[in-house]
Amino acid sequence: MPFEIKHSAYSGPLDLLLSLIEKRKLFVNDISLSQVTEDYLSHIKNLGGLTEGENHQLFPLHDVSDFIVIASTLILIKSRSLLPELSLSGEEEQSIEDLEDRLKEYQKYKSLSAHIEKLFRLHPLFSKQYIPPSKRKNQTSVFAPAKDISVANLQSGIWRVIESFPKKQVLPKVAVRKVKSLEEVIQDLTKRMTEALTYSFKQFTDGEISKLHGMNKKNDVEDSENTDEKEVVAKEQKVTVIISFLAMLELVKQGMIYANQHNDFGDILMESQQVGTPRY
Amino acid sequence: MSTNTESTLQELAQNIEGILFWKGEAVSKKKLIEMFECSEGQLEEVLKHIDNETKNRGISLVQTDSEVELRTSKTVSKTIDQIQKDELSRDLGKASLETLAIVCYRGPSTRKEIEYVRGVNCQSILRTLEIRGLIEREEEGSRILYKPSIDLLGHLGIATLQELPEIDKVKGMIEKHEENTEE
Amino acid sequence: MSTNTESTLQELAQNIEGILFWKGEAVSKKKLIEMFECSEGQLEEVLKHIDNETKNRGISLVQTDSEVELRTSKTVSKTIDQIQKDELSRDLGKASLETLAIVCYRGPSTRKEIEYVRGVNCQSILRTLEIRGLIEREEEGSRILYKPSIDLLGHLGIATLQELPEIDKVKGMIEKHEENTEE
Repeated sequence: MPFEIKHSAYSGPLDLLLSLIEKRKLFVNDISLSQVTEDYLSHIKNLGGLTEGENHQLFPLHDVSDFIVIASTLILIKSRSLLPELSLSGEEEQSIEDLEDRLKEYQKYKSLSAHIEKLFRLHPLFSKQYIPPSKRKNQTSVFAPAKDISVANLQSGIWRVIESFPKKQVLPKVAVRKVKSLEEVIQDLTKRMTEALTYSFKQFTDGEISKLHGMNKKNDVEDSENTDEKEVVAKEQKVTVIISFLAMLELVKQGMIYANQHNDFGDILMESQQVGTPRY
Repeated sequence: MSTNTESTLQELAQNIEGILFWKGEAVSKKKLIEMFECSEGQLEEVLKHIDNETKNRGISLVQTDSEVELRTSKTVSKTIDQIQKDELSRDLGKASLETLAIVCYRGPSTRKEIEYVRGVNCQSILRTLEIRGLIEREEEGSRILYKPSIDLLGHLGIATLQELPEIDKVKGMIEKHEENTEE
Repeated sequence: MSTNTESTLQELAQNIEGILFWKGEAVSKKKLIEMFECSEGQLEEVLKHIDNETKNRGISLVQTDSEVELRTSKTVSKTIDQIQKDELSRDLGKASLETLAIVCYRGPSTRKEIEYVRGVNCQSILRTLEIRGLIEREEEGSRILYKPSIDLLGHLGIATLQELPEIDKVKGMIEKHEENTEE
């Protein structure tokens, strides 16, 4: 699904997530989050798939990792909504709650930022204009040095400035760990979901059997047959969703590859072009 | 006795207004207290007095927690905007708007706190806003807090942060939220 | 009718006071009349009004036949002289030294360039350095470049900036920083 909105339209993963939810006119909760998971994942997949010509729109890699961290939580939420049988660890439950809270908090400040946007320079209050000494009337120029002005102090001053230069964007260690853990999450989830799925299929089969059984027994009661049929359809849909979801997980996993490769470099400086090279 | 206190206050108000006018830029409250050897309470009283006197005038008092400046009033902005040649852009990017909203409504915040709310690295946007003079850093122990500058208030056309739309509602919400999480 | 005139007068007074404050120097009455499309009589009335309002205040209106200006009141001038004296003899401190160092090491620079290197807004510091005669401005077209004053070089005991220790190395590092982030 192509995204009609340019990537640069989002200020970050929470912005993207929120706009996906708001586009569907939903409130922030675990249900809406699970509903937009696919949109979100296909979006961040696109992050890695931009062509080099478009690389001015790319996020720096550390931002991409911010997007991926959120993706990991979304996948958990989605998995749980698809398979209630799936048991989540306390930490996983916590990360879901945290994401909801954070998104609500973010939503609050985003809506407040509209006030800032509206007021900014609408009717500014001006400072008294500064008139440089050279342009003042009847003002003699002064030279008022201070005791702390010396060549040595200027030298140490300039080094303080140089030391304060922002360091080149290095993929933060924490983010690396989180990106790694996302892949683990996906592998783990794939395994757990396959198991749960088998269980579902078993249930499904059981359902089939009981349905046949029911048909044999209560051949003449149409109502109950209909109910059973509905159940089958619902389960079939569920299975289809799960299968497509797993396929989607594969896609995400492929999307992960580029992030992983950066991992191999360790704490290496990231170039946007590298990020932009499609990896699948 | 009471007239004496009043005259002192009046005199202090004159002096402080004069200094603020002469300076023509933000002056720290701490510096004013040092300068006039007055108490914090006295200074606040004096500032309130000046603020009252400048109601419906062409000059107004703009304040943050730590600084104070005399600026033109809202009513004058149109006239000056017309006279001034260089038109300043009204556009702020999304990242700037979000970050400014956080420091204005949430209160002084560390980089980490801002990043947690925005979900992205904020190193470069904070630097940009600091260069533009819209936010300032304040060191509190080992923490560095970012907060709105007086110039930002001037750009927003407000005398204090209290004049921001919805600020009371938001402050209430935040306190409530923090109470809840403390439980 | 009368209230209307009064409100117009009030508004005119606000605007004129605001403009005079903003300008910070003498403005010709003729110009004000042009600016606000008012009559001479109206202007005189307004100025009288402002003059009344600023009695016993820190700011007062000073007039000649042709010009008008807002200034600090006489009562305050002694205090200001004292403060000015103190400020001119005060040590620069870290932030100002850093800014001055950028001007010295980088060579003639615009305010934007200086702020970009330092990562912080430098407007107020540059003004102070200029007022103290440590740096000078040089207008180059519409750009304003700041450079160290000759007095400063004399005070530092160097003939040219090239004599600053590590100047080439430092220049290289600043250039590298500027290139990197421009992309």
